[in-house]
Amino acid sequence: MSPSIIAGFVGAGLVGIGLYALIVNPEPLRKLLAFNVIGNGVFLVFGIVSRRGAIAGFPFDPVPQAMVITGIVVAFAASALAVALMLRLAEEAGRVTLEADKSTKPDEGARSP
Amino acid sequence: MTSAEATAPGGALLMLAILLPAVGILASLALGGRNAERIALGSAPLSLAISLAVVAEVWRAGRPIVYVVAGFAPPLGIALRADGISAVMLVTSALILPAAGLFARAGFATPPGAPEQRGALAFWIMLQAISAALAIIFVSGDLFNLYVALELLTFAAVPLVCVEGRAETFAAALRYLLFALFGSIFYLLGAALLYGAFGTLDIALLAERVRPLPAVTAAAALMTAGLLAKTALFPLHLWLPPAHANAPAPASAVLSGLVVKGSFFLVVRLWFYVLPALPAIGFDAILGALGSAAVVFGSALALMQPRLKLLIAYSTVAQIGYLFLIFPLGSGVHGWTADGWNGGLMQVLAHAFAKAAMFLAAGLLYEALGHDRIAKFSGAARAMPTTFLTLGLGGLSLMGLPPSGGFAAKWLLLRASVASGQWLWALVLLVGGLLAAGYVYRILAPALSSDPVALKAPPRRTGEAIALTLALVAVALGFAPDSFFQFLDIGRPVLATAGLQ
Amino acid sequence: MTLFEALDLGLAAIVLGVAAWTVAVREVFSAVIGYVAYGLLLAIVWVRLYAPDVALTEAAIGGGVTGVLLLTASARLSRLPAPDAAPSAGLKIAAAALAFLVAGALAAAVVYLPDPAPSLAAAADENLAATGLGNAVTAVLIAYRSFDTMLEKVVLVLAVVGVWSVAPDRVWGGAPAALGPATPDAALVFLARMLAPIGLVIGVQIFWVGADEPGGAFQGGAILAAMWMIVMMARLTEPPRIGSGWLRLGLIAGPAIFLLIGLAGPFMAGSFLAFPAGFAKPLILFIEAFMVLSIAVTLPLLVAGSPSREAGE
Amino acid sequence: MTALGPILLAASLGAPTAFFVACFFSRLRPAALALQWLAPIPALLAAIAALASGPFDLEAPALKLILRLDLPAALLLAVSALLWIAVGAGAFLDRAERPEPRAALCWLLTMIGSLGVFVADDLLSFYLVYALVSIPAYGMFAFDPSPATLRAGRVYMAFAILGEAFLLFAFAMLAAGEPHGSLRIPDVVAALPMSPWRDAALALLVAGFGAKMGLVPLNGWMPLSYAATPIPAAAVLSGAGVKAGVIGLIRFLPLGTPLAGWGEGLAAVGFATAFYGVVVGATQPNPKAILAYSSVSQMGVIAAALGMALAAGEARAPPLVAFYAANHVLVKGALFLTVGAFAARGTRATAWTLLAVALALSLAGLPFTGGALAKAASKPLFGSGLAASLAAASSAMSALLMLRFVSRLPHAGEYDAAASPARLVRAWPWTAVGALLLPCLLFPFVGDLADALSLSKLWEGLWPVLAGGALALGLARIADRVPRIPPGDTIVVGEAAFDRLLGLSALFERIEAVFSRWPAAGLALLAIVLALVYATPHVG
Repeated sequence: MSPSIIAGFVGAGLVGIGLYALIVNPEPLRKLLAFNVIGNGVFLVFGIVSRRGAIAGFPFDPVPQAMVITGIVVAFAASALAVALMLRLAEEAGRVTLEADKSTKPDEGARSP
Repeated sequence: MTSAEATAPGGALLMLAILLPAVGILASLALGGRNAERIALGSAPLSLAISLAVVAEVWRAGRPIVYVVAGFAPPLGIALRADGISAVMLVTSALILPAAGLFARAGFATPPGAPEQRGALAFWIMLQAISAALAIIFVSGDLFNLYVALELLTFAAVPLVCVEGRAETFAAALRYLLFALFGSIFYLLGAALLYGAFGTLDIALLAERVRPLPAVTAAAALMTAGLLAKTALFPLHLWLPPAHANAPAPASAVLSGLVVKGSFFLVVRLWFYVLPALPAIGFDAILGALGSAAVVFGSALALMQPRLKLLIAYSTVAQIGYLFLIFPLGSGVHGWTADGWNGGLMQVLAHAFAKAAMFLAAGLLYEALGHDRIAKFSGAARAMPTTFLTLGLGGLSLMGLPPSGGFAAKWLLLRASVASGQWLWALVLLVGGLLAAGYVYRILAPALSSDPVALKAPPRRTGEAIALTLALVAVALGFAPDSFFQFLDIGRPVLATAGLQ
Repeated sequence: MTLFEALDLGLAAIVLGVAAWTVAVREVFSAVIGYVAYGLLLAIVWVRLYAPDVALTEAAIGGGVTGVLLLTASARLSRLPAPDAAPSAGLKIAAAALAFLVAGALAAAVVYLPDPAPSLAAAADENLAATGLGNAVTAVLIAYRSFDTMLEKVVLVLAVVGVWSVAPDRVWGGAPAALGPATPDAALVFLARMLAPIGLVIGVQIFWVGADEPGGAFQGGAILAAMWMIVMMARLTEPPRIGSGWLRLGLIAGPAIFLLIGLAGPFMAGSFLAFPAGFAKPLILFIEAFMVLSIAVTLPLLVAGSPSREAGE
Repeated sequence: MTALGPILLAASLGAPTAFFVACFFSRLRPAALALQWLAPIPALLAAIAALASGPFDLEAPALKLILRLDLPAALLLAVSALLWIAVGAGAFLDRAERPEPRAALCWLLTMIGSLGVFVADDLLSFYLVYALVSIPAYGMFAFDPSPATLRAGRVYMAFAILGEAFLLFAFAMLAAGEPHGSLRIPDVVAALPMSPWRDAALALLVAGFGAKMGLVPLNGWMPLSYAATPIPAAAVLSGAGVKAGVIGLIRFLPLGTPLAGWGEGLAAVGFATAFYGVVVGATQPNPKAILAYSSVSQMGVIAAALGMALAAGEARAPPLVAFYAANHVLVKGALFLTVGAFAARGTRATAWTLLAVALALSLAGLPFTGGALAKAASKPLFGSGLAASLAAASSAMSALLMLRFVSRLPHAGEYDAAASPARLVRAWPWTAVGALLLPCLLFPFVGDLADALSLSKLWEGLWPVLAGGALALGLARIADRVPRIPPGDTIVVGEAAFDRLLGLSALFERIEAVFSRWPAAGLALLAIVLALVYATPHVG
């Protein structure tokens, strides 16, 4: 088995593990973690694609690798934004949950521009 | 189209449409304070001029105009392409965004001499970011570039939801962000597979190279599902009602009118432009069925909402459903395909303007009455006739009554479904219209009664004028001439498909 | 089975195992620790895939900066009550089944990718000379697909504004909370004093060699960012006020210079973001220098989060 | 005339539209409202021109508008325009009694639609003006917050929207069935008998226009709405507005081609409606409700006539039916004004009562009234068999119902919304006389006046009236034992069904409760991925 096939299974496995966690873990921070695990799996798929694109004198295709680097940065930015929202929600509401309750509806007393 | 494709005259306009708001974002942050608002509103006329120039160029050329970025043509580099639908969507966004911006001046203005304000800076920067992201989505020819644009759109949209800083807005924003990330990671995974199979992510090159492979199947499914999550197609709509109903009115107008159309636009790009070579009967049926479920379910829930903004938000869930009828009714090469295609796109435009107008009107009502409980609207129409006229005209389009863009869309879709013998979609269109009439009636009927009403504040004249103008555009779309639909057809890859069959 | 294959298989098993543990472990804090370890393991996988640039990025971001971000978050959130009941067993089984099927479809799609694999390696190599660079990944990032990179930098700026924008109104213009405890560990302080100057040098070096060797603006910037974060965690310095004009200039410098030079492109080289022949490499290094600066400023700010202290404090 | 006609045609829609637009400018608004009764004058002139010089049409491709005025349409347009002018002048000239601005705007929109349906000649224009005559009419009566009015408004709107939906579906089929892509009504109707969607389209057309005409079982909204509508609005809606359904059937039924089954079916529905309207109407105490049921009944007669024509492939039917309907425009409009006049005066002056009786019996075909001419015009369509007997019987029943109406007139003032502007009350005798005599001017366009006035024809017209009179005497004796059927009759069933439909809301709320939770939405997303993988073809 070549490293790229192995990495393919690792990528698919990480996506599977992450999807499972993203669905069943109720805590938003754990969901974020799961999102990052899926992201890593996806990046590995790019990595395999890059490795498969090797030609004589060039052990990898640089384009997918560049995409991964961009992807990692974007994923980090997403994580930072999500963490900021969670911390602020915790501060305001005393708990962090994704399940809607009746309070997630506009009503009198709310400010409007 | 080949890899030797070169920049067309006027192609630089596409780049400008993207760079103008991008420069605006950076300048707004660096200069801070009132400047963000000045830059956002000051650049709006330029943005509109650029998009109109794109329309003129595409019309003149009669085919898509291309711009090769950085001098490296695809597959190595990135090309921008604007066809009929890109140009029209650019103009739509260049009209609705400044309208929301002008409307928002009441809530997000920084007084002269005052220190920089959080909500204001965030709002004006995010508004420009949405402009940039949508411009890329409408013209980019590269699927990975589009991924970055999708994320840009999400990162701009999410802070708008919670810019008012209430606990429930943070919850809504977090829900929105996490589900949108769920969707975009699927999109990215699909892009990886497509690159692995064909060595490019350029839309035109992929269209030439695509052939049925396991990777293509998986990529198509993953990318579509991811985009559906971002478009909030039933049953993936959990994030939309809280986010759109909790955002401030001008933000809701942009989110409901434009932002969900961004990801829908990419589903259209994917299936009509990247993968037209795939026979997609079952796929069309699935999207049509989900869209139909969305129409019925969203409308029914809109009928039950006690508050106006939630009603309008669920109406968006329903109206998104209509958009997906473009897949069973607008694909393939048949006598009715053009009707289905035109109808679907007309629905995109009509809903964009009608829904933006309605959310702005809802904001005006909220300001004047201090609440948005429909049951307590009695008599309000006499105190705020313009606002209710706006709601009525927007509602006209949602119901699909003439004269309105909504009617034109419904008529075309209905004709396509009758001519193609796909009765189910016709039934959905009619039932959806009846349910929409029901929820529009619910808003207007009590308000029109002669009960006395006390306003907390007089309605803002400029705000009313902006909302009404948007509603009038939705109505005017009903008079779109045939040449408008010919323009939409520029660059539509139907001939390529015809050659294959 | 060769030794390498055995090692690869072992590495794969460990990565998957750590990922599964991260997902399954009860405490959030442990999960985050697991995630950091897993990020470092992934870096090794990337090395095995002949992707040293990605490995560097993954180690710096996946293991490093994201780790700090999640650790701080978990510490602050752990005091809260558990939000929702765990889902039912039926739901877990359904989720596991669907996730397994999706992963299976993905694996099949990857295994059955067409042979010979398409590649842009040759095209990237051919055009390398025109850019004056030796590292093809850097060439993709800064020349062939520079548009992506520029957008990505705008995304970072936007994320910073987004993170700031969730702050309460009254602290607008103020600084984020301190990154470390009031009395930081003496060892950490020592480490920060020792490491920071060395890291500074390494970061600049990685950026500089990135033109030809593995590395580049992002990796270099990320190392500088890590140094600043360590210094802040040791309370040798505090997070800056977000209202500061210098800070904002630093944030936008990279994308702004990139944009400005890009805008000059049509006049000098016939296209936005294109470089005139012969001047490509100096221009690229010029842009990258500012990008290093912006990345070094942006990443710590994203980790530090929203302002929480009023401007006067 | 050839040049003038199209200009008048354009002005017949343009003038009311201009008045409507003027209402949005505060400086023009008072004048526009006070003078809006002048708006239908171009339509009236256009109709006269068409009657005098034959049909003409107008195409405005920029507006996607095709207009055409032929004989049947001209007959209906002339009398409708007259009604709008007469009632509008009475209602709007006095500042004090003028409807409030919102209602006045709705009045103008309805007027545009009401006049427009007679001239629109392509599917989309027709649909637009049809929507205008149906939907804004809501605003002519339903702004009053009383529960009865609100209910009437709800029911009216439900029927209007349902009718629109039926028609939209039918129009889509008509358009799809036309091989050359034309949207002109004559083209699509000519292609209808060959269309694969013929039966579905015809069913939807009859249902859509039938809802407007109050054909059984879609009749319930009419009595409810008219009982709640102020007199001037009721006069124009029942007189002119309802004819949108009639012109719809005239235009859209493929009358030249015999369609077995369809003609007989429509005739059966028509006769059933004709008798049903009388029977239920006779139990009503409110004179306005009686008039509403009389409209139901009369529209039934029209449907029956069209049904017979359809069965026989009778292409001459449109002008004859249009004349019958035109008479109804004038008489029914005048009868509603009668209610207002009697409610205001409460008078027993014999001359007034006699005039009211003559007007009422015109609907039953009383000799020397327009009604007699209407019967004469429709007679050839019913032939001489069962249908002719049924038509005669329906005349007798109409006489019964109208006498019942006259007997309830003195109580008109006891019911809500029976007041009429003073000007309309003062002018009532003239409008009544006009309604009785005007049809004589129009009859020469569809038949021979001398023949219609022959002795045998007079007797044919008289005996049903006498028979109806006798029945009315009989009914008067048992009047207190007649069961009271609530106005709107079948609507109660419809409302109950609607309430049951609302039970579905619980189901939708349950669905929402499921999918608004994260795990369900997440699973749905994965399921969609797998479904799409399954549905998209792979390796060929």
